[in-house]
Amino acid sequence: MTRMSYREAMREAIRAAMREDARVFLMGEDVGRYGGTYAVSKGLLEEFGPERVRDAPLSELGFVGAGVGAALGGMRPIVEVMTVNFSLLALDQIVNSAATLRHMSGGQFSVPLVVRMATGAGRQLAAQHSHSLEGWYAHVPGLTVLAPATVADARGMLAAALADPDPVIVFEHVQLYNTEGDVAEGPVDIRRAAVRRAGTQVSLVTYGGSLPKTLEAAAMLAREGIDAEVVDLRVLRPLDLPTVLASVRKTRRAVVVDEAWKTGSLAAEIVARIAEEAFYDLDAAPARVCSEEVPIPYPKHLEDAALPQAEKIVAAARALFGKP
Amino acid sequence: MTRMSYREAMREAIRAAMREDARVFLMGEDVGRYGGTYAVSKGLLEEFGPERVRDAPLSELGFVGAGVGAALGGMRPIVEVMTVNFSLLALDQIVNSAATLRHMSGGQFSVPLVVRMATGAGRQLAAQHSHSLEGWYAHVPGLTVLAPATVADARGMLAAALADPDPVIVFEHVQLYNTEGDVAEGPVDIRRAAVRRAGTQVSLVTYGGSLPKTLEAAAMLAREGIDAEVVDLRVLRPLDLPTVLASVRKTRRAVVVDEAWKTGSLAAEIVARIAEEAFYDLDAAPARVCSEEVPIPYPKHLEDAALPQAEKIVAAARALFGKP
Amino acid sequence: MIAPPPSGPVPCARETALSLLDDMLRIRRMEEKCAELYGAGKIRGFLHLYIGEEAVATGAIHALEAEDNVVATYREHAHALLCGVGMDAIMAEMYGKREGCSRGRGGSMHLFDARARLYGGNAIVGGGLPLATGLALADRMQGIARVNACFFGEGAMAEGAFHEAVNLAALWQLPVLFCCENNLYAMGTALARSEAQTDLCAKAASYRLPTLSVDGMDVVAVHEGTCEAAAHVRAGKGPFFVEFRTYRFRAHSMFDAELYRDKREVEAWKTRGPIHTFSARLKQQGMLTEEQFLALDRGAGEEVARAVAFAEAGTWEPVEDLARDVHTPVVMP
Amino acid sequence: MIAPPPSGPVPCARETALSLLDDMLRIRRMEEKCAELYGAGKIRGFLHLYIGEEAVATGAIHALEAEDNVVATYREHAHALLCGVGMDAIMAEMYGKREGCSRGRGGSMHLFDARARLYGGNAIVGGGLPLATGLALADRMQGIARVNACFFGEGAMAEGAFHEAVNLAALWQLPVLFCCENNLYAMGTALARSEAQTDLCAKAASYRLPTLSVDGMDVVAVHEGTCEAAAHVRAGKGPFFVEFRTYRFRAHSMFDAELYRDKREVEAWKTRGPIHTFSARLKQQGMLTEEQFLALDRGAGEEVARAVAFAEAGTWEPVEDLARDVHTPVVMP
Ligand SMILES: Cc1ncc(C[n+]2csc(CCOP(=O)(O)OP(=O)(O)O)c2C)c(N)n1
Ligand SMILES: Cc1ncc(C[n+]2csc(CCOP(=O)(O)OP(=O)(O)O)c2C)c(N)n1
Ligand SMILES: [Mg+2]
Ligand SMILES: [Mg+2]
Repeated sequence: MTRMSYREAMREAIRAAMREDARVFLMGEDVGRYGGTYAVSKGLLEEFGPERVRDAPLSELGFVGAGVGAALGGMRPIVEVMTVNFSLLALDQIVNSAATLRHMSGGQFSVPLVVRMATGAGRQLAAQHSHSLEGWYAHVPGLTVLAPATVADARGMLAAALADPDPVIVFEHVQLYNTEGDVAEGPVDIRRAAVRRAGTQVSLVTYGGSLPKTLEAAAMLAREGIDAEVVDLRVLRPLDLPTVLASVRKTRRAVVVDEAWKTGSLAAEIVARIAEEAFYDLDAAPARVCSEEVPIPYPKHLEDAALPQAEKIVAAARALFGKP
Repeated sequence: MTRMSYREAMREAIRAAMREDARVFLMGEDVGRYGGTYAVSKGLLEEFGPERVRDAPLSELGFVGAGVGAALGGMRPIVEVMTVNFSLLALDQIVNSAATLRHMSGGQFSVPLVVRMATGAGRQLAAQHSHSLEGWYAHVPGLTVLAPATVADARGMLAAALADPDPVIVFEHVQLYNTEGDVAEGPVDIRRAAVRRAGTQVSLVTYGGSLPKTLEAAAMLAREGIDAEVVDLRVLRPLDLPTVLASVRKTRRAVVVDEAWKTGSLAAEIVARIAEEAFYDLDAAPARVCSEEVPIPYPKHLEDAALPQAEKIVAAARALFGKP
Repeated sequence: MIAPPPSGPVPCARETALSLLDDMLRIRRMEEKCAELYGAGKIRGFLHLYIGEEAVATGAIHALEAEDNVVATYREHAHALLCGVGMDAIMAEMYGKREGCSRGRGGSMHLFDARARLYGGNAIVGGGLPLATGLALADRMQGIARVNACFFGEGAMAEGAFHEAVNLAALWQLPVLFCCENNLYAMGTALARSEAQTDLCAKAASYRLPTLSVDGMDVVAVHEGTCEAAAHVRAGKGPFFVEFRTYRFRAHSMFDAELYRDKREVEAWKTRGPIHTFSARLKQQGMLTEEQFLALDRGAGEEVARAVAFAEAGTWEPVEDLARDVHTPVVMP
Repeated sequence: MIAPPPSGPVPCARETALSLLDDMLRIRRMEEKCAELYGAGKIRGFLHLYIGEEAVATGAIHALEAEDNVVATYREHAHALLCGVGMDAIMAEMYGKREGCSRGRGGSMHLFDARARLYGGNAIVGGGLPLATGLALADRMQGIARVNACFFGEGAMAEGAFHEAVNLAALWQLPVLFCCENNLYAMGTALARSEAQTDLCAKAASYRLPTLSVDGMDVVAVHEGTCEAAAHVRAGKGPFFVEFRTYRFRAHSMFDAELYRDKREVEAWKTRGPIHTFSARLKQQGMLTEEQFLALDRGAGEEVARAVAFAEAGTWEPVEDLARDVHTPVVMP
């Protein structure tokens, strides 16, 4: 067990992968000389050189597509798209090439590509820099989508992602980089959700950057006498529904927390699955706490109001007990 | 009342708008000399000339962005993106410019842009040409998203879309172009869903290209003695939930039909809303009929198996009555 | 406007020449049959024929080696065939049969073959360009001296994907051979209505890579030009751009009413048809007799007939296997 | 490597010269204050300073007319100020106050002003390029003779958006003035590591539009070059591309440790600083005294102080109004 930041954990994961396997390389805007926008890759250029820590021009479609090609060609690229906001420019290559090549080729070509990107709001970066589009990626067959929410997962998920013969998208919430935690050695499982706090009365289901807020909400609820279980999805595609449903069947109540805009969020999918598959086990209608339906505004008080917060989660959970 | 095809209705709508308002123009790949990929714009070049029926190079990001700029500059562009599949290349301009400009500018700039695109599968065009991504667009605040499913809506929605001061995305399912129907004069309302078939025992909620299949399913159900109501969403953003919920509260059962892949579909949102807001009015868990989680394969029997079909809708509805 | 038909002595060995001719004939006959089968409903979806452009794929792919990679477009039947995908597997793919080169999943626009090093078939215009750049990057990083040939139409050059991919390849000096099939139209959009700069080599040269423009109706010119370009790429000197000036004799796809071009223009280009001009030159030179031509043609016809029989006899993937090949099966340790 | 500082007589009227100098000072003082306010937590999010590049926006926008449109990037404080957005409204925007030029919703990267014809502020690199092309298309279709000036960094030229937008503008001969602020770095990526062709005018010329490269540290050279280019655009002769060779003296944003460049390089460029070289030339020519310079500087400082006071006194949008301006309120008939 070592204590480190989420940022360091990510860096260690990349470093370890690159030391272990010569096919692994890191490519993206400013991953090298700049040291990484969020300083994740700082120091890696010095260790591995500019071929394997490859600064790319501002060409998201081009270098993500090149990552797909390099994966086809026998390499194990880790492509960093600076943030999910810019990934819209590269979406065609992810959806129409990476995700479909294996199927379209009748199983001949796998694309062992890992794409990492920062996601989420909370840093007052306004409407074009605050998207949470994990749910879009989780919609696409052929992709595996990961959202490490803990330092241990930041350290452990990458090796598993690289071991996957098919494309994996990894979302790192910008608010998590400075969080600290313990990590153990070795890869972690990327098939299962995790119960981050056991509880009996309501299931709070979330992922990524919303996990800390949700845990905070659970602590607040405990003080009110409500015993909440917190489920961290971890893997956004394919969803680990058995873990979610087991929790909900136990607690009989569910609140799904997701930083995406409510309409069409991944939270909608979770609520739908709960409604479809655990309908008769529920004591209350499932609920969601998501972002308001507004481009994220710059000023802190408005940004805070737009995003899920512990208080809103508490209120949503409380309402399931008929409490105001 | 005039009878025409969906394709003709769309063409008449464009023609009427261009005759009425000199600011309206049509821009996109092959809208002019080729006559439109789906022949929607055939003949318009001859009537309005190449400035107003503007063939664009293969540059989806560029000409959609130019549409945003032209809208800002006082025009009323109708931009045709050949199909939703290629719209991924233009998504940045739609999400980060068209949808956000008004908010980011504190209300100073509106973007009166209409983007039309063909969507959907069913023509054996395989994995890269068969997407149904309406749900992604319906996720984005600042956009209005329309899915005309009838000839009357094809004829009537465009005028309303052009009258909207903000960006509107119009989805035309490729399987609808040859359908025939009656149209009346004048614009239609683009705020409300429509009950296309009244019924009392189960609500089948759908939109766009799935409407004919859903009506067919309702007819099949009727023969089995199940009286289904069919709700056509028509407007995918903002959703007309009151109409959906009123139907579900009446029938107490819901099946949502959507050609998108199930996980993260717009259908998930509808099911979630029903679960959240009509939980105690339901006699059975809500259900979905969506596409299978697979890139759409080329051969007909596999494509058919991947997509929603009347039989699957019937089976899903039947199951809500505890029937096999 | 249109240049005179390719003429004069063919500057290559007879064996080579006959092999080029044979391959053009195989492509032509295969595609004529495809058109027929489309009419009969055996082939569905989109079908884009290469008829008229055979000299390009033929001359270019003859200049490649077995270990080279090829990335193509939705108009790629010819490329697949010449890369070494069997005509029977191609035909079965167009039928959507399990015996197809993509197991029937892809159809006409998605021919793939790992053994033949054909990385598709791509139905997104420009979509193959970054892919080829990435394949070349993999080769460079692994010290493999190979040509990554990427075919695309002149219409694709307006796409951002072209710009980004070519810049990356030139910036990083990657072994990509950019093969632009300039058939003057992107669907119904003429080059002059899609590019401010219609001199495509001048445009490509702005990325600082060497370029060459050759007559794409002359299979020998295509072959020679591609040999030169491929040698540059193979020698590790970085990417190369070749423009093949060609013309498509048929509609863009089976849905195209061809409103955008004059029938006379098509007829004029047909005088430059790659098969008849080449065979005429060979005959004139005494390298080919009419009997030999007919024998080749018959051979091609027979191969097509066998391919159709193979496709007809092929089997349908069971519906239960719908979800296969979405992910790679992982053998757990 | 680095050119000598701009020198020699200033070839313009004293009034013009002083106005240019004054505007550069206003930008400089405003931004120095912004950096300070960022440290104090008054300004948040991303903040990209223009310090060192003042001659570009100043010389260029002085060449524009009030009716011209401007599209800029996230590094647009200077452009906003010179387009005529009040410094107080800019400062209030950076604070996120309701009195800001974007009602506080946008912040530093999203300054907008309909009256000043400033169409943003865009935080997506290259995002403004298609927008400017579209504005120009609207002008052309409405018969309006106006320049649509689009500012962007050299890094943006690698984006597909650049390629597509410039091709459209050149193809359709639209009135766009492409203003490339070549400060040699895109975040930490030097031009030579992002473009195979580092001669940006050569690159732009491949779209067949006229180009010009000027010393972006010399406000008069910028002004003259832009006047020439704008005249071309205004005359309806189509788009024009200008490269302004400049340098950013500060970090890319407030988070940048500047690992990618040598401090000596920055120091060397500072000898070419647009404000001190220009004022030195004016003094040498007898157009400016030290007292006059100090008076201008004091005036700028006072304007900044007033702007800060205005921003401080500004109000916060009530949380209840969170959802306003997502859609345009429609007055139903
Ligand atoms: C990104 C994208 N946009 C549009 C289309 C529709 N489309 C298919 S082929 C084609 C024309 C392409 O022309 P060109 O690149 O010259 O190739 P050619 O068909 O002439 O061989 C178009 C517009 C597409 N498949 N992908
Ligand atoms: C599409 C996109 N990719 C990446 C970024 C992150 N980013 C912001 S500014 C910048 C550098 C841009 O450099 P340049 O265009 O030269 O402008 P400069 O900052 O030098 O003025 C980058 C990479 C972004 N905002 N948008
Ligand atoms: Mg073409
Ligand atoms: Mg720069």
